[in-house]
Amino acid sequence: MPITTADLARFVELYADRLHAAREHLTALDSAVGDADHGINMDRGFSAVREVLPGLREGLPGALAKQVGMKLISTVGGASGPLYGTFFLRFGTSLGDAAEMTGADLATAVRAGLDGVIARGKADPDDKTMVDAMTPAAEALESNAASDLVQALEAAARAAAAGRDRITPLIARKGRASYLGERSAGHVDPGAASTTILFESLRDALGR
Amino acid sequence: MPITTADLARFVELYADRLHAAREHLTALDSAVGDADHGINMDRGFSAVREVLPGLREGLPGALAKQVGMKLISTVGGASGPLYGTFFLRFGTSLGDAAEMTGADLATAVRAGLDGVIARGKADPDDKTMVDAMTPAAEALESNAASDLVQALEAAARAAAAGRDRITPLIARKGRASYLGERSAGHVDPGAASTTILFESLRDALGR
Amino acid sequence: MKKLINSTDRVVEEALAGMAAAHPDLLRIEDPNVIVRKDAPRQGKVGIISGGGSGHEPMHGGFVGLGMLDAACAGAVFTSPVPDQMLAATKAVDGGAGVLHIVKNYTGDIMNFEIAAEMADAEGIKVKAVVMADDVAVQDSLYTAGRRGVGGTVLAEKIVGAAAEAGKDLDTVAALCQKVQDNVRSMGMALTSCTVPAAGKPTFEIADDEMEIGVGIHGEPGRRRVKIASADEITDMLVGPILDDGVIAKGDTVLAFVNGLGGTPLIELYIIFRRLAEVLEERGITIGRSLVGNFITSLDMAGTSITLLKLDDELTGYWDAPVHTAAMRWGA
Amino acid sequence: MKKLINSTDRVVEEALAGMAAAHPDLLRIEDPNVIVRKDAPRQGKVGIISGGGSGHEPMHGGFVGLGMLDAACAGAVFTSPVPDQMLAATKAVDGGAGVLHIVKNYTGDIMNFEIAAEMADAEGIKVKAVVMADDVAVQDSLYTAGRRGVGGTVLAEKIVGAAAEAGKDLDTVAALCQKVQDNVRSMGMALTSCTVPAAGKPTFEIADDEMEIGVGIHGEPGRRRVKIASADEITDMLVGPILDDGVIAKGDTVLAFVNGLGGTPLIELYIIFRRLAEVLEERGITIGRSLVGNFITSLDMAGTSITLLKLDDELTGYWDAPVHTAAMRWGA
Ligand SMILES: Nc1ncnc2c1ncn2[C@@H]1O[C@H](COP(=O)(O)OP(=O)(O)O)[C@@H](O)[C@H]1O
Ligand SMILES: Nc1ncnc2c1ncn2[C@@H]1O[C@H](COP(=O)(O)OP(=O)(O)O)[C@@H](O)[C@H]1O
Ligand SMILES: [Mg+2]
Ligand SMILES: [Mg+2]
Ligand SMILES: [Mg+2]
Ligand SMILES: [Mg+2]
Repeated sequence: MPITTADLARFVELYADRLHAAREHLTALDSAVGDADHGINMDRGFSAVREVLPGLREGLPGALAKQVGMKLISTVGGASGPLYGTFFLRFGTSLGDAAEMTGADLATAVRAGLDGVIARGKADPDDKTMVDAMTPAAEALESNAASDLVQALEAAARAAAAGRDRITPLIARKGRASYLGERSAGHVDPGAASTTILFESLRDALGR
Repeated sequence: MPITTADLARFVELYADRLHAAREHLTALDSAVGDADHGINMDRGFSAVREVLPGLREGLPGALAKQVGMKLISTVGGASGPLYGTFFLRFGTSLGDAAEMTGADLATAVRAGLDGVIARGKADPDDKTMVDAMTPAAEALESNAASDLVQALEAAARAAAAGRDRITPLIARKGRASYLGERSAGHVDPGAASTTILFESLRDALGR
Repeated sequence: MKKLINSTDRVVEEALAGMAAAHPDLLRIEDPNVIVRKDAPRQGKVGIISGGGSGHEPMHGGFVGLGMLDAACAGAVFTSPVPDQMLAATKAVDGGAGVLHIVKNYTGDIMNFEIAAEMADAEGIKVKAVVMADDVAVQDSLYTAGRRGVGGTVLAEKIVGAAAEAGKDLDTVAALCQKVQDNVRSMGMALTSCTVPAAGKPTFEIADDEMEIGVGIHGEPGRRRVKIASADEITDMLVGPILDDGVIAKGDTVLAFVNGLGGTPLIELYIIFRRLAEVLEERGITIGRSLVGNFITSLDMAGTSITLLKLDDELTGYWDAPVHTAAMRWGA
Repeated sequence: MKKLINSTDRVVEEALAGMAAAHPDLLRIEDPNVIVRKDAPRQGKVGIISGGGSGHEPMHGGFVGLGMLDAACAGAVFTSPVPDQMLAATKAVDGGAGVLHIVKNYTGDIMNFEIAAEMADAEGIKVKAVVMADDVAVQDSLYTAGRRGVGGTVLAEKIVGAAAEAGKDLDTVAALCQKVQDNVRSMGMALTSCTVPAAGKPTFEIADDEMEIGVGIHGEPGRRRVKIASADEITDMLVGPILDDGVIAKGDTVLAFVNGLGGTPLIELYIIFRRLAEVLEERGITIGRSLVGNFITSLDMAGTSITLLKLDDELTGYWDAPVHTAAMRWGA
């Protein structure tokens, strides 16, 4: 079953809900290694996204994703604004003018989004950022693209969470957490946590 | 037995010791109704007095009291500095050039000191200040002047304490506590407390 | 107690040494703890001095310099300076035209300045004193020590300093200081207590959901303890009594001064100013000049005070005149 | 959380409205949360803009005015502004001579300013960016996001603003900004945490007898958590790494800047300055200029930072040039 604009809108809405619910949790994670605003930032951005969402339901999925990205860039700020903004922007661009998308299109779009995040933030693998949750999720989607969408989305969500947990013992080398040096080891990366929620929302919104 | 310069010095020293010991207590009383410094102020002043005391033991009692008063004026500051300073200054002036003093001289000197405090601070009875502890003490010394010094000093110390306690329920009308209005009722006046310690020290130093 | 200090005994001395090191172009420190304008005494100029307990920085030492104070006396924390200090300051700045003492209305300050004035008089120096008492939180009645001198003092020192710099004589500057006092009203509030270094613990206990309205700058308890409110409500609680006092009315132009008590950041003071401007507009009062920042503080207390001064051309002119001190500077 | 605010959502907007009400002679507020110099754009003058998360007041909005910034972008508290703001600021101040972006080195600030510069470029405005990264608490290595921009930014904005005011072109002011960066080093410490309004509780827990050395201005944890020490020891812990960094050496003349983080009163900053002057004297370094006060804060955090800028005649001249902003003013 192809993925429609409505599906994408449902995903964005669910992600917005979950970010709102996780606001304190993400902020607490950022208190430990950063400046205590990641949950606030994401919630602010996705609250703004939620307001423009109704007007986007009628259009193309690519246009919706691009608008989400632009809204994030112009409302979030901080590190996560340009990064998630770029993710959605490139994700949308990758979809072009298609009216619907397949699981393979989704995998391609996520990869394009990830490439955008890397180009913007210049994080290497194991720098302990959202990239370390996004990369395994993108790979899981790609390697499951041929099979069932539900299964692919489940694999992506699990891979993101595994990525988040895998880097927890590492020392951060990008973003604010890097200022902590060795003291960053053992703390969950806030961006990896919000990326995990992204792929979990994608699974739960589309993977019925 | 007449009161000598040595006796007076012993009193001042004992008062200084007891103020030092009561530093926190007096400051806590001042926290409740003022600016949390009465114990600090008195201790600062009498620490300075203690340093000049050795040089005063050889002189006349009046000179000793006057030097104590001047030292207090130039080291205490706040309300209590000029008030206690004036007390000791006038006390000393009242003794003139006498080499020794009787119980009656002591009563006269305390009265002179009290008059100085009232002239300087313009407190009326029941304004809830040190004057309300000093006045009954002065009266007790006067009315017992003819009798035994030990008894007179005991009466003065008791009268000061009774004065301090009598005004505790009152609303302050002078000094910082007056800003509190009705909220000052029920709090011990810090200056009345330090005046009580003064007369207790006088009793314990001279009333053997 | 968490403070950047070395020893509770040396707080004032070391802060003054720091001032001397930071502002050698403006001031010098003389014994006992007197901050003197670098070029004092200036012949023929009325000397302006003030002073009070320490813990209110930048007041008063930060106001020593061109167009403001000639000297400031720094007492122990929250304790009026001693007469020796005011006498030393008076002598240090007397240029033959007499010296004005700007005294905040606290029992201790009044008495110590009085004794100093008697001493200066004995030495043949002409001294006048004006008492600042602008805090409307205190009822101006026979049953109190009278209103406290607070934020209005900062404005008085600036304005009077400009007049003295312009060569006005002692009677004129004293009258001008009284004019400021007659036209200025203030009120403050605290979210937290301050901690006097030597005391080592907060002056008062206050719950997480409470605030003290009408607090004094020494942590003296205020008019009432109430549940914490929004910035707008707090502003209203402060402006209300100031305007009710009757000095400032519809049609007037004011200098609006929002002051921080030491532990409150500037971002919050501007939130207060926003509402203040709104209220004044509603009441038909024009903001002619404004001042926002930490000028008369209470150690590390979190809180704010509002001061309004009714302006006329004379006061505005002196306010705008050049000033060059550590804490207030313009036109120079 | 005890703060003078109305709602955690409106902190920045209301503070800006307060600034506009307090300083109508200096600045105006434009959407989205951009503080613009009253008379911008000025034809032929290079525009100087900066910006960053709010919560560091007076930085940057308090530095908008003659001889300093032409505009400042106020992000959410501790969050880099969004590119729309930098673009709006850039357009508002462009007088045809190009615009300099002074960017503090934080991942978010860098990326958002980069996007804005791309957008401005697309609109045909010449933009250059200089990144301030003066915090020696962070090791300058490949394994971090690089040194943070802190107190040196304040000095850069003043100096670069003076050069732009004097008519220097974009390349010249950008090079001057880089020169400040190359010659300035800072380090800070905290006694307490700050509380982000929207978070509602302190960013970090810290015991009554502990302090954080090398803290960031967003409450980022520092180099190490140690037992609380005396003001002199703390000063030494900050100056040591600054001087060890090798930029400032015996024989140099510096601008010595002791900054408060928002919750620390001025009296304590002067105690720090006293020791700083002593250490510099011991090391054969001369204090040519000084600055003491709250200029780059971290909400209500108690603590201090020290910044030293190596001066030469050019930097000193621009430092001394007239400036008229809400928070820094002289000669005008
Ligand atoms: N250079 C980077 N590349 C990719 N992700 C990054 C980079 N820097 C930071 N991040 C991510 O951003 C998250 C922090 O976001 P947020 O707290 O919203 O921004 P800020 O650090 O500006 O306050 C980090 O947990 C990390 O996952
Ligand atoms: N006008 C006055 N006359 C007499 N005693 C006074 C007067 N005002 C204050 N006092 C006394 O001074 C005491 C406070 O002294 P202290 O705390 O040292 O000074 P300050 O109030 O300046 O901080 C009060 O408790 C009161 O007894
Ligand atoms: Mg963050
Ligand atoms: Mg007291
Ligand atoms: Mg006192
Ligand atoms: Mg942030």
